[in-house]
Amino acid sequence: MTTSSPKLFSETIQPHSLLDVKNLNKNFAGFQAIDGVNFHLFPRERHAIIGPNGAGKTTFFNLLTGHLQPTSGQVLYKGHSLRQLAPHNIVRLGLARSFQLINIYPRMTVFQNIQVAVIARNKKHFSFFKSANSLFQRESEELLELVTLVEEREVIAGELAYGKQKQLELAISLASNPEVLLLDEPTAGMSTSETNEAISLIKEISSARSLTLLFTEHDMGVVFGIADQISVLHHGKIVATGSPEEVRNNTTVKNIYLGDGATDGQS
Amino acid sequence: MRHRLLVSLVIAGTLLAINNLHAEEIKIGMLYPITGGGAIYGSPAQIGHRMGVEEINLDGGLLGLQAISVERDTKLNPATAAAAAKEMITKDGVHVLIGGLSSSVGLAVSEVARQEKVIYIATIAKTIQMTTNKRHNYVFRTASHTDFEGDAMAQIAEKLNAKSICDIQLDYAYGHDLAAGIEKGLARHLPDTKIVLSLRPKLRATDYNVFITQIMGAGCDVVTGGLWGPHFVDFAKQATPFGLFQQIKFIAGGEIGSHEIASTMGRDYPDNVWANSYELWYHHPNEEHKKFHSKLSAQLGTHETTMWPVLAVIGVRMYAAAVKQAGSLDPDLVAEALRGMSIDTPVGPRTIDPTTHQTDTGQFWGPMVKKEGAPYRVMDPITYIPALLSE
Amino acid sequence: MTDPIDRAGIILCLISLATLILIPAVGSNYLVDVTTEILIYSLFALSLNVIIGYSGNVSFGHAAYFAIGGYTNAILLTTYAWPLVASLLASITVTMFITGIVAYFCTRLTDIYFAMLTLAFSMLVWAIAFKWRSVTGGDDGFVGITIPEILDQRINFYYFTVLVVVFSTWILWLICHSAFARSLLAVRENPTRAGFVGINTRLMRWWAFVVAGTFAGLAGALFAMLHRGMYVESAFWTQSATVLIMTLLGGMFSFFGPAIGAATLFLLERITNEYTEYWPTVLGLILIVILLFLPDGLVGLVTKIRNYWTREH
Amino acid sequence: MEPFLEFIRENLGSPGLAILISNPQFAFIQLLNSISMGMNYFIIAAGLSLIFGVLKVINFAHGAFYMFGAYITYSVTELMGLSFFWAVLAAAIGLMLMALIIERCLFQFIYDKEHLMQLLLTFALVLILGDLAKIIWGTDQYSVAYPAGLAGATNLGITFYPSYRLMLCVLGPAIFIALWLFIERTRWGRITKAATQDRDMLSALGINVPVIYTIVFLIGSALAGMGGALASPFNSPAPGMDANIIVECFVIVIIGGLGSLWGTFVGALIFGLVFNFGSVIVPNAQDVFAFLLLLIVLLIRPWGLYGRAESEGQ
Repeated sequence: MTTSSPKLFSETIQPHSLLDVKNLNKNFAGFQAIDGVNFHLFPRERHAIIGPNGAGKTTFFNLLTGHLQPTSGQVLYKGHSLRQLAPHNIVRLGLARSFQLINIYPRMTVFQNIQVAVIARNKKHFSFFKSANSLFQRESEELLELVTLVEEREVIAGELAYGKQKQLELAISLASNPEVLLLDEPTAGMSTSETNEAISLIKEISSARSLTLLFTEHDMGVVFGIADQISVLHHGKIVATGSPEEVRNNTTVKNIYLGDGATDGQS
Repeated sequence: MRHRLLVSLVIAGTLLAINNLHAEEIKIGMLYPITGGGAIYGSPAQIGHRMGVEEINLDGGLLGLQAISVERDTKLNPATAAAAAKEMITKDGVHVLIGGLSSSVGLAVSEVARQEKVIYIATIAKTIQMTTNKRHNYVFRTASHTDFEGDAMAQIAEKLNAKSICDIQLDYAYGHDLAAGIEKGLARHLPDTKIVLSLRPKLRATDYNVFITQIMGAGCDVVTGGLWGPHFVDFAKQATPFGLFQQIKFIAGGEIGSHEIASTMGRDYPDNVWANSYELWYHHPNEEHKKFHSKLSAQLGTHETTMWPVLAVIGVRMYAAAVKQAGSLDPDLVAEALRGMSIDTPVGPRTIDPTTHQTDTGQFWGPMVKKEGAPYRVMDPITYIPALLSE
Repeated sequence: MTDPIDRAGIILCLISLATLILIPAVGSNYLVDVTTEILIYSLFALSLNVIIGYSGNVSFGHAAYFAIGGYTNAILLTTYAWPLVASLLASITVTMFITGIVAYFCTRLTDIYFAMLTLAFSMLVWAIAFKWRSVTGGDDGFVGITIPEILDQRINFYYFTVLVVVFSTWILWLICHSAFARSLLAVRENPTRAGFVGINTRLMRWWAFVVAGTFAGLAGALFAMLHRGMYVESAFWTQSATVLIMTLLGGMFSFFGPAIGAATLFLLERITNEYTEYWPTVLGLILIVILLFLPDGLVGLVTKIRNYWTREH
Repeated sequence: MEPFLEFIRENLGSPGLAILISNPQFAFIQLLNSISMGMNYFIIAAGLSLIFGVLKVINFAHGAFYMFGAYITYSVTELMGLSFFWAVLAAAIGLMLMALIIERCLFQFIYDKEHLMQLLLTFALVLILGDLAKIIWGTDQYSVAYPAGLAGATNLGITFYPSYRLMLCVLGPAIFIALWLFIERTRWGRITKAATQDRDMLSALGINVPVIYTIVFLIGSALAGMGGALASPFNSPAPGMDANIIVECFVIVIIGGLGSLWGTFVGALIFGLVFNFGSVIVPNAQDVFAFLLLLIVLLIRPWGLYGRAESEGQ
């Protein structure tokens, strides 16, 4: 499945990497949230970013997708800088994301939620006279099938159960047909059974669609269930990168989660 | 959804159409602002309008028919007034439109009158356009107009021996027209006197300090102004501490001599103001005025009465007299009768010019002075300046 | 926001259309005048709803575009004696162009700041109409618009208005049920998410603004012709507030809601004015009732009642 | 193009600018005019700004409150014969009572609604209060006398200037400092300030947020009433005076930055300066100043001079 396996603490840019982060910094009014991060994402990886609460995972994520602008440093996708690029242009390049908090269109139906994303990918959102109702029906329904929401097709999205809303959001992200999918805490707030379903769903989809996956997660079960690469973020720095096995045995990581770092995580 | 509304509309419309078939009354349409800022004038005018209609009925009606008043609020908005005028014509079937306060409302109603071929008598709007380039067969005016007013102001400036004049006018139609009227008047009466400063505060301005200080620095000995109603009150209250009225004489158009301004301001009314009014409750130019005043004062419940009702009454009377003479309600015949129509009013005789459709409405002018026993200033001596553009 | 094109809907539309065509047969000039004016206000309110209902931004200055359309038409027809079709097309184009410029700045902002900037722009339009006396007639108004002789007839003008408004409504209906509108709704519901599925949210809002302004301009052009005059008050912010209330009263979450609101408010005002001078209070109370109890307007109320009814029986 | 050029020519060019440059005394008087006008507006707009800051409601009815303040002053001084000082107090207290009723009966139900809803609810209030004033005071205009001792002018050495307006130049900053001290130095003030930033946090801390809303609304309304009372000697109470002032107050609050007291103070001063010096230089463009100012500020700084952006990244 996975292709190359980079070395620990790699500083060199691999020619075939999809996403390269170079010396990234983000400062919030004196607080250094991201501190000189270098990071590379390779095609068809399933890469997890872990770290205690407040380590900067969500900030890092928002910087990758242009939702926040970095204080300094670069985010390159296939060699293109993402700096100052609006979200819709980033998506056009093949990078899609989900959000930690549910981010759907609550007053539209499940079908419409997905359809909008399909419309946008096909650049039909400036078609003023093309009736929306029958547009991209088959494609949207395929996505519904993929995330098992066929029965909820006409339900108002805001009325769905929590887990199903997360599934819906995944479908919305997939609808842009991305090469790289970024998921921010994909199972946050889910029950155990929902989480298990989500893990198998994500795995299934990413292999079926040959997706490159980057996700943050605090649930280690999920991380080790999905990821084939793991990076550990601590105090805004990446302290370790490697296969699940390597990370599990890394002493720094052990210290962070078991030693001093544990108290840090509470703050 | 939509069709239900329309169906009910159709039913309502049918009923109204049937209603209008037998006209047993003469419907006198009234258009004054009775809400918002214009209500200061519109509400008293409404009382006068009703008095006028009542007079007709006490007189035994017109052509054997009783008169009723159909009233609408213009909200000082020309589009609202035009729609209301149209509605009164097509729904209520009014035979005449009377009223109109601002220039734009007057012109808008006049336009409806032209389209619908219904008589419109403008009782308050002074814009010169109505009886010049926008005149048509059915529009008549009993109000004064800005050329008359400006000419009267120039005559007073002549009497005061003005050397240089500052002109302050509100920055809208009436102000611009009056400024032009004053200029024309000065050319006739004081060809050597120049307007050294022209100021244009905005309509409904609240702060005049910037203009007051400019007037005081300009070195003029007379100010001409068309700041009506609250504008003058605010201007005067703000100018008094600067001592403006001690240095400079103020010729105030816009009916600043009327009772309501004088009584509102009471002891704050400034010195050296020469002002005008259509009517003064304490000045009886004829016997009829005494009767009119006692009737109005009974109506209002106060001995002192405002000027606006008489304007409305004159409009209604003018129409009644024309109908009587024409012996018909046909607007063309009534319009024919109105051309050159002459009536007596509580403020003297009034005649409509057959070609311009403008009534020879002059105004009372005079200095506003303190008088023994009066709680506020009165005009004394009172001079009636007739509506004549002397050559 | 869905208006399924079911059979009942089609029948309703046909009945409305038939009623509109038959109205002059009643023989009441008043009815014809009122319906003409209601149609114009309906188009005005429908246009506003493209911004409010579909893009989720509240414009407090929509009257400006109404006035621009009205004045352009008035000036071209009267001062320059253009033929009607050319003048109408030019009015639409001019409004579209100016709206496009204003929208460029306004769409940078959202929420209350957006509302205030639209208000500021509209008052600037008002001020220009007010001050530019030689062209617009200033606050005397642009009175005495010449319109083609054939439209001088009340009935003919009525049918002309029906034609223009029904056609415009049809176009608006298409736009509001298009892929564009669906994406626009996504922007209203969740601009962040919409951005991350590849929608340029600001450009979408810009288009919504331009569409809304353009049709408001057309409504204004008709208004000027109906009254044979155009007045600065039509650009004042209170006019924007009135059309906003119309939209809200009918219901901003349905396509035809604003038109129903326009008709209702217009008739209510006419009727109330005959009985009392306290129309402002009546309007205020209506507003309070909508805001506190009928957030989806009259259309929402009808839906609620229908749901209640079907549940009971 | 020709008519447009003519339009520009008609409206530009006046002797005012020359006088302004050549006559420092004249310029100084215009400065005083600007400050006293700005301070009058500040007292009214401060209430509007305070209410927005905490309640996030743009109160259209603020102008109506101002009008009621002026009318009450008339009733208290001219009809009841009490002194001007008591009238100002009565206006402030009267408006507090009115605000209490409005807040309890209406406002409290719409705090969680969208801004549009709140804006329109206050617009409904404008309509109703306008009619209410008409029922109580009729459609006449009234004149309120200057308070004893402030009717004349004061010698400032360089020039004489109306004493009442000078008093406003002092009172405005005094009210600003009082409000500032209240917000920065008292417990209630700090809670109020916190409420402008995070309401949920406050209720989580066990603070009774609705009570704060009520209090802020009362203080804001009292300021409007006081503003109306203080303006009444030179702005005669009359129907429609609410509409004359409210849009200008909006402009001031927005250019200063919504919810920022300092911004409102600066905004009021800028407005006074632009209005007065603008009127000297372009004597017939008074209608345009307020909106032009608003437009320019919003185009350069979309959230006003001292306002904060709604959120990053939007």
